[in-house]
Amino acid sequence: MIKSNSCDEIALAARNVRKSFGSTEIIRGVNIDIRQGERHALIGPNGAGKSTMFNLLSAAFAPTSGEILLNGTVINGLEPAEVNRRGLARSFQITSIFPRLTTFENLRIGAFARYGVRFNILSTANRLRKANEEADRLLRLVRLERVASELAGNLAYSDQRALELGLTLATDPRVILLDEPTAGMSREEAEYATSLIRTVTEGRTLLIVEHDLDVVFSLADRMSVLVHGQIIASDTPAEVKRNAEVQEAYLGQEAAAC
Amino acid sequence: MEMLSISLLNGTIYGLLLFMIAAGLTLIFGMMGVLNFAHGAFYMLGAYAGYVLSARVGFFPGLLVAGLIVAAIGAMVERYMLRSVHAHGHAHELLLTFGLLFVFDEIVKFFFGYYPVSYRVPETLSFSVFRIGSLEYPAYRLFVGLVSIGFFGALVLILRFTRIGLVVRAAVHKPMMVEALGHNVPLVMLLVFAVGAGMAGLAGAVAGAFYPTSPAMASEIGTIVFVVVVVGGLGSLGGAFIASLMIGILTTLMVGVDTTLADTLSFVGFGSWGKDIGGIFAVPLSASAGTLPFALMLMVLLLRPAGLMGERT
Amino acid sequence: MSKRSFSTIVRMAAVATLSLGLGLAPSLAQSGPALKVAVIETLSGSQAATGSLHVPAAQYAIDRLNAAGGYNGKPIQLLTYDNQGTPTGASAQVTAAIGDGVRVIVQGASSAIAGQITEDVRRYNLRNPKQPIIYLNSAAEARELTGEKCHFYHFKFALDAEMRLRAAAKAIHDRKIQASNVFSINQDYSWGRDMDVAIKGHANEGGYKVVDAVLHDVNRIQDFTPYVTRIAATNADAVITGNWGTDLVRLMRASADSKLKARFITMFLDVPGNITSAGDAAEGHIFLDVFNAEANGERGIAFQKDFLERTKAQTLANNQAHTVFALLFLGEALKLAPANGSIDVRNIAEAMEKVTLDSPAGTMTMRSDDHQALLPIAITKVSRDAAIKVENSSFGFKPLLKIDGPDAIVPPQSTCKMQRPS
Amino acid sequence: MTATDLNIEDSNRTSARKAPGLGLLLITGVTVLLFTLPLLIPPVFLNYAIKMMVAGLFALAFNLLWSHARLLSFGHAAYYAIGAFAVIHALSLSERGVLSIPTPLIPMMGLIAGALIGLVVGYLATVRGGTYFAMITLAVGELLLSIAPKWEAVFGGESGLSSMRMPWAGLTFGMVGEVYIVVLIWCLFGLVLLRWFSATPLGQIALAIGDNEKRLRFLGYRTHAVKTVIFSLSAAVSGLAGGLIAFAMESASFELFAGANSAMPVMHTFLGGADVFLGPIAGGMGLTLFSELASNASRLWLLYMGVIFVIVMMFAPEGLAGFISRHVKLSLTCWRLLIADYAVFLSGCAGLVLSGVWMAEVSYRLMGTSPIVGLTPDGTITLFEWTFSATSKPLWFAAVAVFVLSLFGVLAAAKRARTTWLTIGQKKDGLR
Repeated sequence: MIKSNSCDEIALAARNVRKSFGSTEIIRGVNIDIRQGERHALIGPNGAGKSTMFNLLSAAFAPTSGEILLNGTVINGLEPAEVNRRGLARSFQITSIFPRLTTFENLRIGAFARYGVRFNILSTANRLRKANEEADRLLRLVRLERVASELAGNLAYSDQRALELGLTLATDPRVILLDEPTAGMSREEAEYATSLIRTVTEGRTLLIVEHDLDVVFSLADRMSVLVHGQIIASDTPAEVKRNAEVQEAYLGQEAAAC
Repeated sequence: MEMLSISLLNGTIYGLLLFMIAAGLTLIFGMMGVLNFAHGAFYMLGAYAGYVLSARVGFFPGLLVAGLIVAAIGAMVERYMLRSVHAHGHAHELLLTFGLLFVFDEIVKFFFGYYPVSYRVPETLSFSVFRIGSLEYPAYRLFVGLVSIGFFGALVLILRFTRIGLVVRAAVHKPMMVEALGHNVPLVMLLVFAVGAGMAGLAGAVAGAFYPTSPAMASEIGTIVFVVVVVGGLGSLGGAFIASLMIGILTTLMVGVDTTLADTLSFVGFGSWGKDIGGIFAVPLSASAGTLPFALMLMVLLLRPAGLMGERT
Repeated sequence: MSKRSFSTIVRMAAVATLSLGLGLAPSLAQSGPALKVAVIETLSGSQAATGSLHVPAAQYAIDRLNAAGGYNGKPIQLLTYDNQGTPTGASAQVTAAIGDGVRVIVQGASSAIAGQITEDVRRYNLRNPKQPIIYLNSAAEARELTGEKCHFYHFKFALDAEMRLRAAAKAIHDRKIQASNVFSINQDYSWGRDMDVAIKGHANEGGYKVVDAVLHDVNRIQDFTPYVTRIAATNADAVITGNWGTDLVRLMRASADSKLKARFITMFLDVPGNITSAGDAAEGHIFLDVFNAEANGERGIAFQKDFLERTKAQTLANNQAHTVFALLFLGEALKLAPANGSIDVRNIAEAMEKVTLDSPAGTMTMRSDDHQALLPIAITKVSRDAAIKVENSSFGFKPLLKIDGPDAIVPPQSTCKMQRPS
Repeated sequence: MTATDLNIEDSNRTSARKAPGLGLLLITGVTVLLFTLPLLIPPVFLNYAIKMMVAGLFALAFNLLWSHARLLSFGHAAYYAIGAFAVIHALSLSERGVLSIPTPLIPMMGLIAGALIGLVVGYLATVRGGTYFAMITLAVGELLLSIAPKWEAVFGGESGLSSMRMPWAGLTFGMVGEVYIVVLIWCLFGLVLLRWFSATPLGQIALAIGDNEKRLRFLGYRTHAVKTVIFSLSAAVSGLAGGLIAFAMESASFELFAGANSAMPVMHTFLGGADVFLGPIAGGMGLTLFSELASNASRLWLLYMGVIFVIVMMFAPEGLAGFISRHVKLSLTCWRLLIADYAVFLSGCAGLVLSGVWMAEVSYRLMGTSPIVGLTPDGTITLFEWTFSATSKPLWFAAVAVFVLSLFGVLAAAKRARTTWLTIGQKKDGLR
């Protein structure tokens, strides 16, 4: 892959990105830089366009105008599969796993992709040693060994979220996008998930969209605030907390809502 | 020129008949997400009901009652059969209707035998409206067209301007949401299914007097109506209307065209090659009037799967 | 109880049910070798309408043969098999029939199935030359059956497109039918194309001109009005069509609704339900096939009456008559090849070539070159004056002209290379 | 730890559904029985067995798409027919001496033709999913059905193409038994191929497509390509099935393209059970045998088949094989509590079938709508060698009584069994 030197430290970036659905413009000129190796959080009030932005960055949607850059290369309009092969993986807000496969098999699907055995019909899945070992490693990583042979559809919700995370990691991506990984979890579960995320994303670039500000502040190195389809601040959590505009537009409103 | 205009009229009226059957199918799909394979059977049941009733209560009341009877059958199918398999997914609903097509086919043969029955256009409508060349135009064809247009109008008015129409339109898009708002979605579904079946039944009663009423009706009309619904856009009433007319007119006009694919190839110098291969290349367009709809459907599915008027999903 | 005997019981029960249901009680309890005849027709599904007609017809003929003494001192047995409308189904039933000891197979409702059966019989006979099987093709008209697919044990009692058109051309030439500008409309597959070729080929002979010709998809056209418009545009005074089933009825209804002036010359108008659903539309149109009661005087009318009484059917369609004649023809061959305790099918097949059947439709013989029967043809008109009315309507088929077998037949096809058993 | 140890561990971690522990003995026994069948049963039944096996294989091939990728095809007749024609052409080439392939290998042509056409159609059809996919396959099927009769050079005329199996290696292939063995071997090959496929990475990926295609795309899979390959495999095995039928019948005609052949594997699969590996085979074999026996015994057999299908869809949506295996599994633990209910249920079903069939058959004769079956002049009927009056009041009363009682029995037994399940504390629901 050709990388331009100037963008070396930027893993994922949006350049003046706009996105409209029909006549409504949801994303109105967003610029965002996610640096290599940082944990970056994207926050914003309901309806600010977080999900749309997330889908744009993960190449699920093509922007109406502007560019999305992964390691300096434009990925607009590429197939999701292609973007994944270039080292970006995402999770889904609504748990998105393979319910008819076991936990182990779920993770192994990711491992197959990693070892390029997609069209292999000459040997059985159980004989592909590398993929099986990799799946084992992932299983331990997301701490799901105890439910390895359960069908994923029968897992408890928090286990399914952990599996979702495991799947996201399975292709060994350098850039990971997590969409509200702790949504619907109890406090304990969320704390557990946060620590899990911290461990597994060690040494990788992470962008996380999260509602739970406790999770965000404990996890993120830097954060961006999206309001009405525009980024109003992008800085360290401490700085963002101090930002008056953010206070007004987001935190204040959030507090009022509670 | 005369021939062209009469062809257009013929095509339009055939298209209108197709619409009457297709309207119910597309509404049911839009509402429930189910492709109803038994829809052609409702059309056939309507024709047989019309045949039995017209002899007893008179032709026009017979049509109406036939439609109502088929609507009642449709309601029972929805209430007691489809609803119970709903939980198992669309595939099972579709397969159930597929099985029902079999059952209805055989039931009709059970009661009426294998052969066409003598179901006729009433005296009051068997006159000619006008002449073109040596041909006279039967009034009944116009009647078929008028009934269909009447129904289209009524449907549009109901869907646009009544409360129930509003609920139906909303339920097509977001059934959960409508249910959450306190509307009785199952009841609406029942109604839509019954109305859809009833329309097919009425169409059958009207058309059965014109085309022969026989046990083969269901499967013959069934596939072509699928084509209409797909080309128009699954779930779109307006799309079905346009697609019906389009297919009606296209197939009618094609009958007069004797060009073959090989002829077309000869423009680029492959004419004799085309003739040598034979098969599809040597078939004149006029012989493909029955094939064309499927080619059209395939093209639409590949190029614009949402159909002419359907929304992209 | 073995599976085998279970199947036999099921089948026997079915046969017994069928025959008793028709009020004909054959004695089935047999111990010696009785000749077994199988009807393998489409008895279920969308094509059951035509296939089912053959069963009572075969039963009627077999009863007549048994009343005259049966064969080998035993009544001939009739077994019925449902080919489910597919060649695959027919093939399985041929094996089943052979397994049940059947030596003669009768079928005719579909050329596709006839193609399968005749080939199955041919191959079986090649592989089992000592115990051959006879196939009586009662009504399947495809020309390749007596062309490249012809073989010694296949006997065709059906007409074909060439024979039908030869008869029609003669009637037109003799001014029995008024037709100078002919429109040809046929189904777009081998049968319809044979018809199309024959219509064009006999134009000189009949002294008519083919003004336009069209082929259309089989059983897919709902509305024939566009075709009627096209016919009207050519000012044709006659339409010759090989259409059958709904394709025929719809075409005729559409032209009647538009008051098309042209006269239809049809091949399959007498199938039950056609006159009923065509209604007044049928009046004045032409129909031609082997048997017409009125054309054969007292004898023909008596035959039809007897048939209707015994089978309790409403009409005697020609495909049924073909089946009856094929089996009566077999009966004559059986007389020429008497069995002495054992049944020699090859003898019977050879005797078939020598038979002269004095049938209710006229004299019939078998051409030895390709085993096409020489069949008379009656050309009739749907009319209120007919002696016998059909299907409770006010119409019947009034004969215009009758052509004897030797005049109706066309030369054998050069593609037929029949190998006679040595 | 050795590689073997690892493998054992791995297979433990895959679901029970994949466990190969059905019992090697049982498989061997069935295989031996299948291969010795020609010595045990007459040719008629061998012929039925050929049709049954092919129907099972065809349903299994169809179900590859549904059970894995959740793609419902309504046009599988196309690949079946093309396989058949490929084999017929190959047979006649070898009959004319143009081509020298060992006769038993000729069905392979069906497999190849199916794979090729499947690759093309699959590429187009799998662009869409769900209903759209179903409609595309339907459209392709209908198109081929309209083209085939018009193209006599390739598909023969109305009476089709035919050929003859040539002797090879001392075998004549003229006996049903020899053909049966060839078909059996090819069917087992197809079976093993499909079973093997399920266990390969691609098989697993196919399953994942059926579960969640979108997710798979974000894992770096080009799912369209995967679906095309699965489609092609399904078409290949369907082509093999068609080829085997052509091989057995030694002919093929354009009627093979008919919609009924597309409906066949769908009905077989869902009647047998789509999510049980052997379900489609059970459905295919069972329904084929039923149609062979019933079609000669009753003129209402299609009605019965339709009713059976509707009932299964409504009350046993997992298919008969699925339904039965679930009940057997569940009741093994506590059969004492349930045996009475099961007995009532089953005898109730028998009562329903007997009285229902009796009433249907007798009324059909009373209707007089069939040209074949009717009443004798004195109004009697003979069913299975039992002659009685069609309008006999006591008989009708008895039939209605049996029907009503059986219905109550079935409903009551089902309800009781369900209560028993709940009290035992089974999570899954019982009799429905």
